[in-house]
Amino acid sequence: MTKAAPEALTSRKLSVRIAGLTLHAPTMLAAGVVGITTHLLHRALDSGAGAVVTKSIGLQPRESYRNPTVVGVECGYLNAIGLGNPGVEAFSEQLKKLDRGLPIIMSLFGSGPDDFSRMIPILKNTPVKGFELNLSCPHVKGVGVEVGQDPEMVSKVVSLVKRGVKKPVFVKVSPNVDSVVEIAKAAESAGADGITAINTLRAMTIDIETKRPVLSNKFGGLSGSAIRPVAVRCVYEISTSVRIPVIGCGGVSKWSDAVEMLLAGASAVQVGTGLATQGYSVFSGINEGILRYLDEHGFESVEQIVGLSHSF
Amino acid sequence: MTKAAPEALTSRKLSVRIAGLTLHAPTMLAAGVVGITTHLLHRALDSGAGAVVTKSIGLQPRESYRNPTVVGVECGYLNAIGLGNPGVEAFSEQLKKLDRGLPIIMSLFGSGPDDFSRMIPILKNTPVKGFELNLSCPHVKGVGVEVGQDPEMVSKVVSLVKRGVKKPVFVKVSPNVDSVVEIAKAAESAGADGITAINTLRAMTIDIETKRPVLSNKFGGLSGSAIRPVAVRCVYEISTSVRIPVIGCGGVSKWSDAVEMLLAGASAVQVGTGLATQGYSVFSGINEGILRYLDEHGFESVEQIVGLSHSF
Amino acid sequence: MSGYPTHSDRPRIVKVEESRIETETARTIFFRDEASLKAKPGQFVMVWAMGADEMPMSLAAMNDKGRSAVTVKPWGPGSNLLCSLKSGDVIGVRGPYGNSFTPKKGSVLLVGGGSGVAPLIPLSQTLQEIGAKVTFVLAGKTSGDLMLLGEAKKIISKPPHNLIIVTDDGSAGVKGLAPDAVRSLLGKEVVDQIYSCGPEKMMRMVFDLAEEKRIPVEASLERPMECAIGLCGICAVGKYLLCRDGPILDSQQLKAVSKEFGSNRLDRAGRVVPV
Amino acid sequence: MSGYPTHSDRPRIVKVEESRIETETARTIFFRDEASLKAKPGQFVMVWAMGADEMPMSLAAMNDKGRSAVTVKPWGPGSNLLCSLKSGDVIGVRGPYGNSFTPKKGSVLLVGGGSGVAPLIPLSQTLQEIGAKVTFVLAGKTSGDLMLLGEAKKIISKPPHNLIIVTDDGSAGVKGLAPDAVRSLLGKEVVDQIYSCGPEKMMRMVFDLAEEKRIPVEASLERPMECAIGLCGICAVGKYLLCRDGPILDSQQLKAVSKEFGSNRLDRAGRVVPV
Ligand SMILES: Cc1cc2nc3c(=O)[nH]c(=O)nc-3n(C[C@H](O)[C@H](O)[C@H](O)COP(=O)(O)OP(=O)(O)OC[C@H]3O[C@@H](n4cnc5c(N)ncnc54)[C@H](O)[C@@H]3O)c2cc1C
Ligand SMILES: Cc1cc2nc3c(=O)[nH]c(=O)nc-3n(C[C@H](O)[C@H](O)[C@H](O)COP(=O)(O)OP(=O)(O)OC[C@H]3O[C@@H](n4cnc5c(N)ncnc54)[C@H](O)[C@@H]3O)c2cc1C
Ligand SMILES: Cc1cc2nc3c(=O)[nH]c(=O)nc-3n(C[C@H](O)[C@H](O)[C@H](O)COP(=O)(O)O)c2cc1C
Ligand SMILES: Cc1cc2nc3c(=O)[nH]c(=O)nc-3n(C[C@H](O)[C@H](O)[C@H](O)COP(=O)(O)O)c2cc1C
Ligand code: FES
Ligand code: FES
Repeated sequence: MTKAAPEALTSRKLSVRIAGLTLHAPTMLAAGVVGITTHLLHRALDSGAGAVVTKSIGLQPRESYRNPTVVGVECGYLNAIGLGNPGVEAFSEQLKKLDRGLPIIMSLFGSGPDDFSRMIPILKNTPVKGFELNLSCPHVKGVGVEVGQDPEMVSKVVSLVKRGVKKPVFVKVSPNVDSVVEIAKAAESAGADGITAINTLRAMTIDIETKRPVLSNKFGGLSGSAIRPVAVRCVYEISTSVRIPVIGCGGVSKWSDAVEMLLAGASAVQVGTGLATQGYSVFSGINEGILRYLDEHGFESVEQIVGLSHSF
Repeated sequence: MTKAAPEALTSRKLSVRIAGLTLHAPTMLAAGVVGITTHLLHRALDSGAGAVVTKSIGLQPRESYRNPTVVGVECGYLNAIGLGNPGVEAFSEQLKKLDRGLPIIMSLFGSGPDDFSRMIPILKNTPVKGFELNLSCPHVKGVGVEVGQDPEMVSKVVSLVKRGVKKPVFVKVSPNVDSVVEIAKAAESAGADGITAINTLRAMTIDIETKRPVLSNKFGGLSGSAIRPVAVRCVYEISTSVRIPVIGCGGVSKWSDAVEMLLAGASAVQVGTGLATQGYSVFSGINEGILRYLDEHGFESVEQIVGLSHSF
Repeated sequence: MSGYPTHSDRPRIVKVEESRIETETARTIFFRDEASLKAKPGQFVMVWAMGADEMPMSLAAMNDKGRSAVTVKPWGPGSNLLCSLKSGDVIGVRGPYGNSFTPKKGSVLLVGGGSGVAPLIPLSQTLQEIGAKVTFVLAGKTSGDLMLLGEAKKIISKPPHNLIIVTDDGSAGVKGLAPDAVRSLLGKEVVDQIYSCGPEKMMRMVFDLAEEKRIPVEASLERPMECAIGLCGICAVGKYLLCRDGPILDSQQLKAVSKEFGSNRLDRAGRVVPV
Repeated sequence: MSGYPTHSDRPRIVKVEESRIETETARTIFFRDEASLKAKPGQFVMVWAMGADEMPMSLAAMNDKGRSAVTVKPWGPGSNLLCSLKSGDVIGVRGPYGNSFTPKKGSVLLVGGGSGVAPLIPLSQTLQEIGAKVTFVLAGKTSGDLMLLGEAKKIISKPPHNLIIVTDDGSAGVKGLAPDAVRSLLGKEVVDQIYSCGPEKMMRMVFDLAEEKRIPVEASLERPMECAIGLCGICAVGKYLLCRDGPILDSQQLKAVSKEFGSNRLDRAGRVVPV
């Protein structure tokens, strides 16, 4: 925090503990959304995010797909950025320039246990608070959801990373599977410290004038308001099936969306597309709204409302 | 057709052949949406639908869940009606009162091969043009998607029904699976005459004032604009992987949505939620729009635009 | 409760401000809801009795000093729960849905029975405002079953307007059934329009009488409802969806559904059952 | 093409109405697009060259008799394709995006190089309309590389306005680099505001000169872009997202990103590379 924070940012009521980490607020920046430079990560923290997740980083540098990589649809966005990233080595170097205390979580992807094993030596010295494994990208062949649909593969990757790094490991799951609960349970058994639900839904849009798929990659991931009911369902199902904390992600852009996620069982929420529609003020807006809700409903802390819908 | 039809309804350009059936227009009523009485099915046909699918019918009569069974969300609706239906016997009797020539497709659900075997004797005498197997309902335990996620089960049910009835059989698939293509291929191999894609996405919403899941069943299916990009993707993936026709369903409420589906590879489209937002005029509106599009783009028939996006 | 945007087809949570005793078991429930303020006589809302059910209820008041109301007769879990609520309890409300009565000048007859009196209350007010001569037949089994009598008396307070109370057992007003009262009225007076809401068999009888005299009728029917927005089909009456094309059908529509009207409906399994 | 609703962040398909030759390879492409008509000087659109790429392009004209335009210099597949298009071909356009120049009265200096001249054309028009005294330095490598010269001459047609042409090789106007011209101008004249767009190293030199004299600068920067709506982060310049906070940065912001400005940027892998 570099600036004087408004009330919501400093209220103890908003503070949450997840997997051993203390966040001053339950609102996080989602993976892949602006988190590609230290400046941009820092700006999200300055804007009220309780933690930030980086862009997903792989073993090797990788260019994004040709544009169009993002396109608006009726109720959200499709993206097929293609996991462009500078590679784990370069990115870790960048992170070292930042203050060690910042609540930064590094997102990682890989095509299987091998990729992850080779990243581990570098990750050991990377000054982040934890890792999020992106086993759920719906538009890049051989990584992401193709890894994350297979409970055994999930289990292997998670145990491997857990053994290698001494920090909390979150597993980001996809709704593009037979059973998100089965995947979450596999991650839990393998030692994951938390589950992030959900990544985008595999989707597509076609321009009817030219008859072309709009995204250069044809397929992309659907994010935004459209997917919130799917995300809320996943959070509910997972949080009633595992003991580790769940971070809710998908279509959160207003405080009421965030409260819905918390009630569904999320210990914190991530914001992706909301950044496009609301700008950086999305974090403080949500934080302030949650605080108001807690006060109006007589709760002392945001942790008291996590999973309250389970009792019905 | 009981009334004089406007131009769009009678234009030969709109006519499509699917699995041996000729529809005067590529716009159909989706399963479960108002299609629970012969009067309502007839009204959809009178309003311009090229064919209508009934509510999903099971072996035994079954009451709907307690309300709320339907709730609006930001970009669509959730429903958990619960497959309420009068049972195959009573419903078949009702259908017998209708003109035999009408393009009615009967939707069926069941908990496995057994249920379907027991329905077949009754179905033999039911005056419909074909069947659609609902192997994709996301909110009723033991039927629907729990059957439709397992390629072997899909294969069994499809071969069984195909052997029993001498009419076209469509398989309705769910996006709540690892690979919709795998399921579609299993259906095709087992003899299905077409694939309907997609059913709703398993989803949930919580009222933040009372902290309650809104639907009495907690979980329901997300339909409407929110899911169109997922449906378009499934239609594209399936239609580039199987040889049987695909019927596109999910978030179609405007003519441009329908054209997008056709370009993605659908031979016809189904409209569900669009009926709530546009009323019965949704069918003629879409038909007229498609016709305008064909004229403006110099096509002689709707069949010419099916799958045109595949060439990019 | 802090405002946040909701879908128009999503329940809005409102406090019960008052639960007024109508009969031993029936209650009129008052609440504040922006959208209901703008409803028209005859429209209904879906009322969520949490944990039990969500049911269509005609608005008995749209804007009674900023409050709206529904009058509920207990039948099953949902309506029972509603009737047990106290001030401060919450319900969910979505809508208003459906069409509304067409107010006509001239000599009009309102026939309400049981909780069917509810939508006729705001209608009678509108009718008076536009200068109609209003005769209101308000029926119940016994004097203890008459609903919204106080409201009716307030509105139909002096000639030429006329409030006729009818009970099966004669414990209040005229003894007999509502259709009997209507028959005798139509023998004596010129009526330009009939509005009716109540038990469907009653409405059917009123409709048949009106047909003999060629008096146009608007009748508000009841059916099970699930979606209230034209999706589920369970509210079908012939080719009409009662939630969208209704709940009010006019004489021409009633004739078109003559086989169903007063005879049968769908149950929640889509089976045809007697009304 | 028949109108149907599209998301504001979805490409709208428009016909190329004219492709005007600017240099041997560069073209100005005219098209009709409702939303671009309302853009402000300095804003950009995302132009979809189908099958190749989608790229940010400053609007060189917002409303030239109902047409908008971008001036494109070919570099890679996307811009090459755009420059090869003929009338009747189609492109996709979304936006306009980003902030715009702040027009100031007084004595203003515009410094444009290469395709960076584009956004300065509509700006110079606005500046004249509000009564500024406009000096426009229009630079290119050789006389053949000068873009939008015709437009500039039309607007900057008489004193007190002044069009100064600069080429590296002196094949037209003053010989030298744009910053040289700016240095000599600032030595002679009072300038209240500088606007600049073009090669980043050029803009950096202009900025440094302006800083010495404490003249405020607005510079329009270029970065790779993917989303143009603040999602992907690839357009980062320091803590700014050029697609939303830019493309125009003012002196204070330029100082804040002094390390990056004129030095380095991210490539499409998010690696730091020289500009
Ligand atoms: C447009 C519309 C407006 C309505 N307005 C009102 C209103 O203002 N006030 C009101 O109290 N109700 C009204 N209803 C009826 C209401 O929606 C419910 O049907 C009723 O309250 C019973 O609901 P429940 O869930 O408690 O009972 P259920 O569980 O649905 O029913 C319990 C038992 O009671 C029987 N039953 C239910 N309703 C009736 C009835 N009307 N006549 C005879 N038997 C019945 C059922 O068949 C069942 O056997 C309206 C219905 C519609 C469609
Ligand atoms: C806000 C904004 C406005 C823009 N406005 C315009 C405009 O009006 N007209 C215009 O032509 N371009 C403009 N650009 C640049 C444009 O978006 C593209 O970057 C450029 O057209 C190259 O795209 P490409 O895909 O064809 O080439 P790429 O494949 O991206 O590049 C091919 C090669 O050329 C190099 N290259 C690309 N651009 C430059 C450059 N400017 N200077 C030096 N080397 C370069 C690349 O590094 C690469 O090596 C603008 C950019 C931004 C961010
Ligand atoms: C432009 C963009 C890029 C993304 N990149 C990543 C990524 O690199 N890794 C990842 O795990 N998720 C990525 N996501 C998914 C988001 O983190 C998030 O799971 C998803 O967008 C749903 O949340 P939202 O609706 O708030 O955007 C990306 C999403 C968007 C829109
Ligand atoms: C109220 C409602 C009931 C439905 N019932 C069924 C059903 O019985 N069988 C079935 O296969 N699909 C059923 N569906 C799914 C629809 O047929 C369709 O696949 C889905 O709604 C997506 O299309 P849409 O976005 O056009 O509504 C139902 C959908 C709704 C909204
Ligand atoms: S209540 Fe569902 S269609 Fe009327
Ligand atoms: S271009 Fe994506 S954030 Fe600016």
